[in-house]
Amino acid sequence: MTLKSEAAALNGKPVQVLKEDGSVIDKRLEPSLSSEDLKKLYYTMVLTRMMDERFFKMQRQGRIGFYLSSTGEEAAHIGSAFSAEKEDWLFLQYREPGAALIRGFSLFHFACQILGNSGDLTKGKQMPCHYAYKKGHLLSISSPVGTQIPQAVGFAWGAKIRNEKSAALAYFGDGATSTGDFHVGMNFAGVFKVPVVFICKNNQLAISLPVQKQTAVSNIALKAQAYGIEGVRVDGNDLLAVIQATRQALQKARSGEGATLIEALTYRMGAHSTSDDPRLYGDEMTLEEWKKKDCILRFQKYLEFKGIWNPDYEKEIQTQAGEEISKAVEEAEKLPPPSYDTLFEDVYSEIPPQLEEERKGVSHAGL
Amino acid sequence: MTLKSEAAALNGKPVQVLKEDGSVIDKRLEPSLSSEDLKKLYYTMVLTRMMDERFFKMQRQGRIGFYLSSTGEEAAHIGSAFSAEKEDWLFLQYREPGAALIRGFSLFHFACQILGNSGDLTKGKQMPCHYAYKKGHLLSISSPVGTQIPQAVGFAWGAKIRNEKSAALAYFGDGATSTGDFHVGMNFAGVFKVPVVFICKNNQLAISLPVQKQTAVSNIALKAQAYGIEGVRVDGNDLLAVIQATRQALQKARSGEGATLIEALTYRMGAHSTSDDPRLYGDEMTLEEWKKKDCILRFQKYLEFKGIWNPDYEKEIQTQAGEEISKAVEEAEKLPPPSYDTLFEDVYSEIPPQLEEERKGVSHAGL
Amino acid sequence: MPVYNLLQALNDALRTAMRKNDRVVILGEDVGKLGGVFRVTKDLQAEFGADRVIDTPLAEGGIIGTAIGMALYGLRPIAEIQFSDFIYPAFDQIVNELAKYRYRSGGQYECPVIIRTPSGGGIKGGLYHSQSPEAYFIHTPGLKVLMPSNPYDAKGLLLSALDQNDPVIFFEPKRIYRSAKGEVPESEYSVPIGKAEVVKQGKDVTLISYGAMMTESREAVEKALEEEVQVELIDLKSLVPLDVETVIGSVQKTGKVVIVNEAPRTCGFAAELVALINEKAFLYLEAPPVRVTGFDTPFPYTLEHVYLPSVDRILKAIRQTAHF
Amino acid sequence: MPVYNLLQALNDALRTAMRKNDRVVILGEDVGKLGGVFRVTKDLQAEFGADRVIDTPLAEGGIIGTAIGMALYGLRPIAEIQFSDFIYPAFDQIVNELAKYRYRSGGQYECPVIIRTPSGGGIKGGLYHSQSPEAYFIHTPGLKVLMPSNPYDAKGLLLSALDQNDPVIFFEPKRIYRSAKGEVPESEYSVPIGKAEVVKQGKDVTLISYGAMMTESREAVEKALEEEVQVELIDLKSLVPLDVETVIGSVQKTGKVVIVNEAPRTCGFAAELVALINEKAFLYLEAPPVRVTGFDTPFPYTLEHVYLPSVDRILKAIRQTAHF
Ligand SMILES: Cc1ncc(C[n+]2csc(CCOP(=O)(O)OP(=O)(O)O)c2C)c(N)n1
Ligand SMILES: Cc1ncc(C[n+]2csc(CCOP(=O)(O)OP(=O)(O)O)c2C)c(N)n1
Ligand SMILES: [Mg+2]
Ligand SMILES: [Mg+2]
Repeated sequence: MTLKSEAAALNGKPVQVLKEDGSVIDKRLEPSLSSEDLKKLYYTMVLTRMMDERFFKMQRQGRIGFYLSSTGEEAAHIGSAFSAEKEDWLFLQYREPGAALIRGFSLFHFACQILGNSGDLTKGKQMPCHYAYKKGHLLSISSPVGTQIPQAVGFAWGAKIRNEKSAALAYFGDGATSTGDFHVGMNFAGVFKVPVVFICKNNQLAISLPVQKQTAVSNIALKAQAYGIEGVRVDGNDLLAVIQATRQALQKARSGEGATLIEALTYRMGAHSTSDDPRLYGDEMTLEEWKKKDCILRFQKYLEFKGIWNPDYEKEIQTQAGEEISKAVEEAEKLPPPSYDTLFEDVYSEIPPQLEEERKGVSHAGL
Repeated sequence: MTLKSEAAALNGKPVQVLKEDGSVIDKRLEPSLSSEDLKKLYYTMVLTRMMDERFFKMQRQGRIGFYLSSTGEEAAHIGSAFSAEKEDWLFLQYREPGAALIRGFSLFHFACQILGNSGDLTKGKQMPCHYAYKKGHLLSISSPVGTQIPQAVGFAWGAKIRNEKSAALAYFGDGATSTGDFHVGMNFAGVFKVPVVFICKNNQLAISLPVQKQTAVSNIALKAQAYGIEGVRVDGNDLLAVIQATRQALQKARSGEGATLIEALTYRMGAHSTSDDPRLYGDEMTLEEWKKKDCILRFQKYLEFKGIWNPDYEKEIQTQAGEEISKAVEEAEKLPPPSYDTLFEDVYSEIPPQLEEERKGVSHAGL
Repeated sequence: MPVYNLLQALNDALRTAMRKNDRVVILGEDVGKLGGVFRVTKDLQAEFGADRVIDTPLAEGGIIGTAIGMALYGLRPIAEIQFSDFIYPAFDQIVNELAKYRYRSGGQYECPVIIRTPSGGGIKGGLYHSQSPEAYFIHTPGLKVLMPSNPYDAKGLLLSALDQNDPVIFFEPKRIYRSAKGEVPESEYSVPIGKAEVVKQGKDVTLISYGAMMTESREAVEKALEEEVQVELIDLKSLVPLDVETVIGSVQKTGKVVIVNEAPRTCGFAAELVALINEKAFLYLEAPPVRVTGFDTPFPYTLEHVYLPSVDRILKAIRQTAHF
Repeated sequence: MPVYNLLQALNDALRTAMRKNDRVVILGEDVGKLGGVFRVTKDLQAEFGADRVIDTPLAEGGIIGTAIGMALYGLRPIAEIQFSDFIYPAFDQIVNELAKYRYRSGGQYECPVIIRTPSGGGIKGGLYHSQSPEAYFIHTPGLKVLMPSNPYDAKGLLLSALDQNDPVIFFEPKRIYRSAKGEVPESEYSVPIGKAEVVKQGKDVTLISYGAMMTESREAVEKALEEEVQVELIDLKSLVPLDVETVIGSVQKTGKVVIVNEAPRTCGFAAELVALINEKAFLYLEAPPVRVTGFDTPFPYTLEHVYLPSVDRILKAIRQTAHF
């Protein structure tokens, strides 16, 4: 049974696998997951939320400069990233820390990136939350919204041209759908039948702008029709629905049938970032409503039905996650900033003569 | 009766008012037009085609540098431009010479623009076919494809903000629908319910690229759905269908109900421009097929039914048009190129000191 | 006179302009209800309504493209680009359309769009919240390019921009949004476009800068004075059109020049100033003009203090020039 | 050795590269069946298939955005932008993404996209088929910027570009696509990136140029010789990285410089060269370096011959400098 047929029947209502009480609506849509998988998923969700909280707090303490948390949106990015195969590649926007964890990006490297220190794989070059981790097939995150969309298309297209198996997953928000890059990416994907999966995490806000003012058609999945691409709207707070949709989309991609746009409908539970103050524009009512639909809670109930979750288990993993985070932060905070030389590295494959002069100027000045 | 309901019933087939033999399919869709209107329309179509031929030939003779003709697509742009009111403004792409004529742009000014001489209202600054005529509410044409789309939206939005009556008509081709500007223009129009009418002249080619490779959804009207905008697909070779659709869209725009995307399905009968050679990529079969659907021929038959057209009438207007063109060209060819000073005018409202120095350098050099 | 910081001065300028002329509209991302991520448009939507202070979708090309249309219609749109690092999706609309509209229509149309955008580094913004892209626009004929360094000029220049009929890129030095403070008249006034200011007279070296770098420049000039080097400090304010007279006049006096700006060095605005000075005051030059700029690398995060011209780097350049 | 024009040399370079490396793909508007509006990619789709010579939809941002993805995947994409005037819709992808990809990933990724694009005036193309936007890219760290002036260099530089791992903007001087002719080896060879060429030795004045303007420059140098001014003519070829040594070496010899390029003067590449020469050869300068460039206006149609640096204007500059 495909989500597609299900989605069509729902006429704009997002597809769910789990009810809000954690029970399964239709067994045929329930993804097969081992209990190990289920535990890994749950742990990653909890870890992500706790990590987000910790880093957010560290920013408030002045220990880091900036942070962006994904609280409430864990299912959307963790479920989809979990569904990808090793040979797939992820093009993240910036609000998918759990997807990075799923792909093996360590908490230590995470902390180093956020501190921008000498342990940072990106050498302190980018703002917090803009990591890159090639080993885990995570592309480099950049701030300009939407740019990763055609890039993901090109990447997947490369695999198609080379007749290889990789697919690309392109993550973005509802705000990103307004960019020219969204349009050109979707259009190229449609024309060239590229093995890409678009994952729009519709959290209904772009900084202060509600999605209803972002576009007159806030059912994002519908937009796929303009490109000859299949669009599926799922409940983004329903981990199993996200997994099922991503698996089907990836299977389709791999069998040469082209792209899918998955809209994961969710809600941004907190501020846009540590620089933001949602009291200036926020909508308390909607927030309260969505709090009840929390994705971790729903999955937890499912696990309880399955006999995996219980309060002790919760305590145990919370302790474990807390320790993991503390240890990573502690280790990372020991490291010094990157050396001045890093300023001039990685602009080109080699430092050209004029840049080398600039580099020398800095080291001589002992600035 | 609205074209919208009609279009929905046709399921992708373009709406027609006239059969290919010139008879009316459904009286309820026939636009009311005085016999004066009908004559003006027919004359403009014939004049446009003859002018296109003349200028094309002049390019081949080396008398002008470049030309772009609209042969076969006259109904799409002339019908829609004719339907606009005085207070409306036209944002053309470049392949709508007849629309310019309808708005009072004289053949003389046309010829001067194409010659780039001192009679050119744009002072020889732009390539042929890139005119601007404020008196006729024709905005300035530029080469970059698609840029006029958000501009038209902003213009119409201005009228809405000021509570004034003007609407904007944005013309573009099938190729333009791939641009980021198309997307952002449509999206803004949808969100802000702007009184704009989008007229996509789908001539099924963008230089050498067939529309099927331009987009996986070559039914352009469908794309409107992604923006909460009404889309209507009409037979672009059916003058009356184009007029009817434009009138309805403009009425809707003026009544505050927002934008419409009209797709006028037609075919590019000739080369992209005088620089192009369609033998390298063209499709003879399709061309032959579309020749039979010629928009002037169809309208001519309609006029014959109406008792307006007969062979003598044809001869008369052809003579008249031929003379008009000859006279305009002759007058225009008498004029010298623009003065060197024009090079430095109109960069800013006043010539700033540094540019004034550059200007003086040129006049002193007597270059 | 109230003492305002740069944000308040800009907010005041916008309010003043909107009250005076109901054709002025503001559009951009988060400029309405939120009042802008830096709060430059604070409270304006409440006063002027959502029709005149417009929250747009996330599309810079759409913001500038529609602003062009509005200006053609006869409005006076002020478009905000949230960070100048995000101006590039609108680059085609700015460079091919906005800048050339008057020219290509033979003067039939004019297109007075003002684009306000915070620029420059020093807020720990990394690659994408720190760029200084002014050279791209300075190199584009048809645009005027302004950058104030203090609240008084910010208000006065913005009001001047609204009083003329050409497109303007108005860069706001975001690092000093809050720190730059000064007296700002409550009433309307203007600071002329195309005029630089000799902030401090001096006879030994001319130091030319603009925007946030005026802060470091001023400090370096003070320190140089302690070393008995009298530096003449010029705040350009208006990059296009440029006040060539003031620049050249000063160089003719001192014979020595240091130019300070944040952008990458190669093909930046400092290069243009050196070329101009060569053309107009070659025989007065007693030492090679020195550029103190950002490096030819993307803007870094952790080491931004090394990337940005510091008081020390400027001072070193002054010394080097003075003692050439 | 066959004699090719620039188009043929480029076509030959592309064919050579595609035969050698099956990871090389070409994408752009009309590059496939038509073989490009200037026919640079003629017959390549027939030889290599529609998977490797790809006609794209009309979206420059899509062309460069997907090319970046392809390069990240491990292909060697060569993207064509039909005219450099239409490169701006891709400006964000080029400046914010392509140029910074390696840097921002701390060297984990590299992004060797080559962007070929015809540039410059002289074909009666008016505002939108004549621009010379190289300065925008020269000012953008992370990009290499090349512009050949003859068939030999065109093939050799393009092959060199494919042999390294950085993004390249490869400007093709379209005015001389057909007129520039010369012997071109049939085999593979390379012209080094970062090396300028002293095309003609001279002791009185250094003339620096690149691209199509080498034609006028060469002619002016000949005429100057008739007036007994010996001009040393340098063809830069590689604008980034720049061969500073060759430029400075020549200026140290002659003490006098003329720089010729087509783009608008203000903040163009000529300004950068003047600044560099000041920094590195100030004491050798015997006259102010002269810039012969396009004007600070959009590119015109009818009067393009007045806008473009002519042999006369260059010669005047040479005389002025020589007799300073
Ligand atoms: C091109 C561009 N314009 C503006 C911004 C500033 N900005 C950062 S995030 C953001 C909102 C993005 O919203 P969305 O895509 O829905 O993602 P979310 O933050 O909700 O996860 C904006 C406007 C940017 N980063 N890039
Ligand atoms: C941004 C941009 N890219 C490329 C071009 C080159 N070009 C000129 S016309 C054209 C095709 C346009 O096709 P379409 O919009 O269908 O209009 P048509 O020519 O068929 O009327 C192209 C690619 C351009 N003018 N602008
Ligand atoms: Mg969002
Ligand atoms: Mg077309």
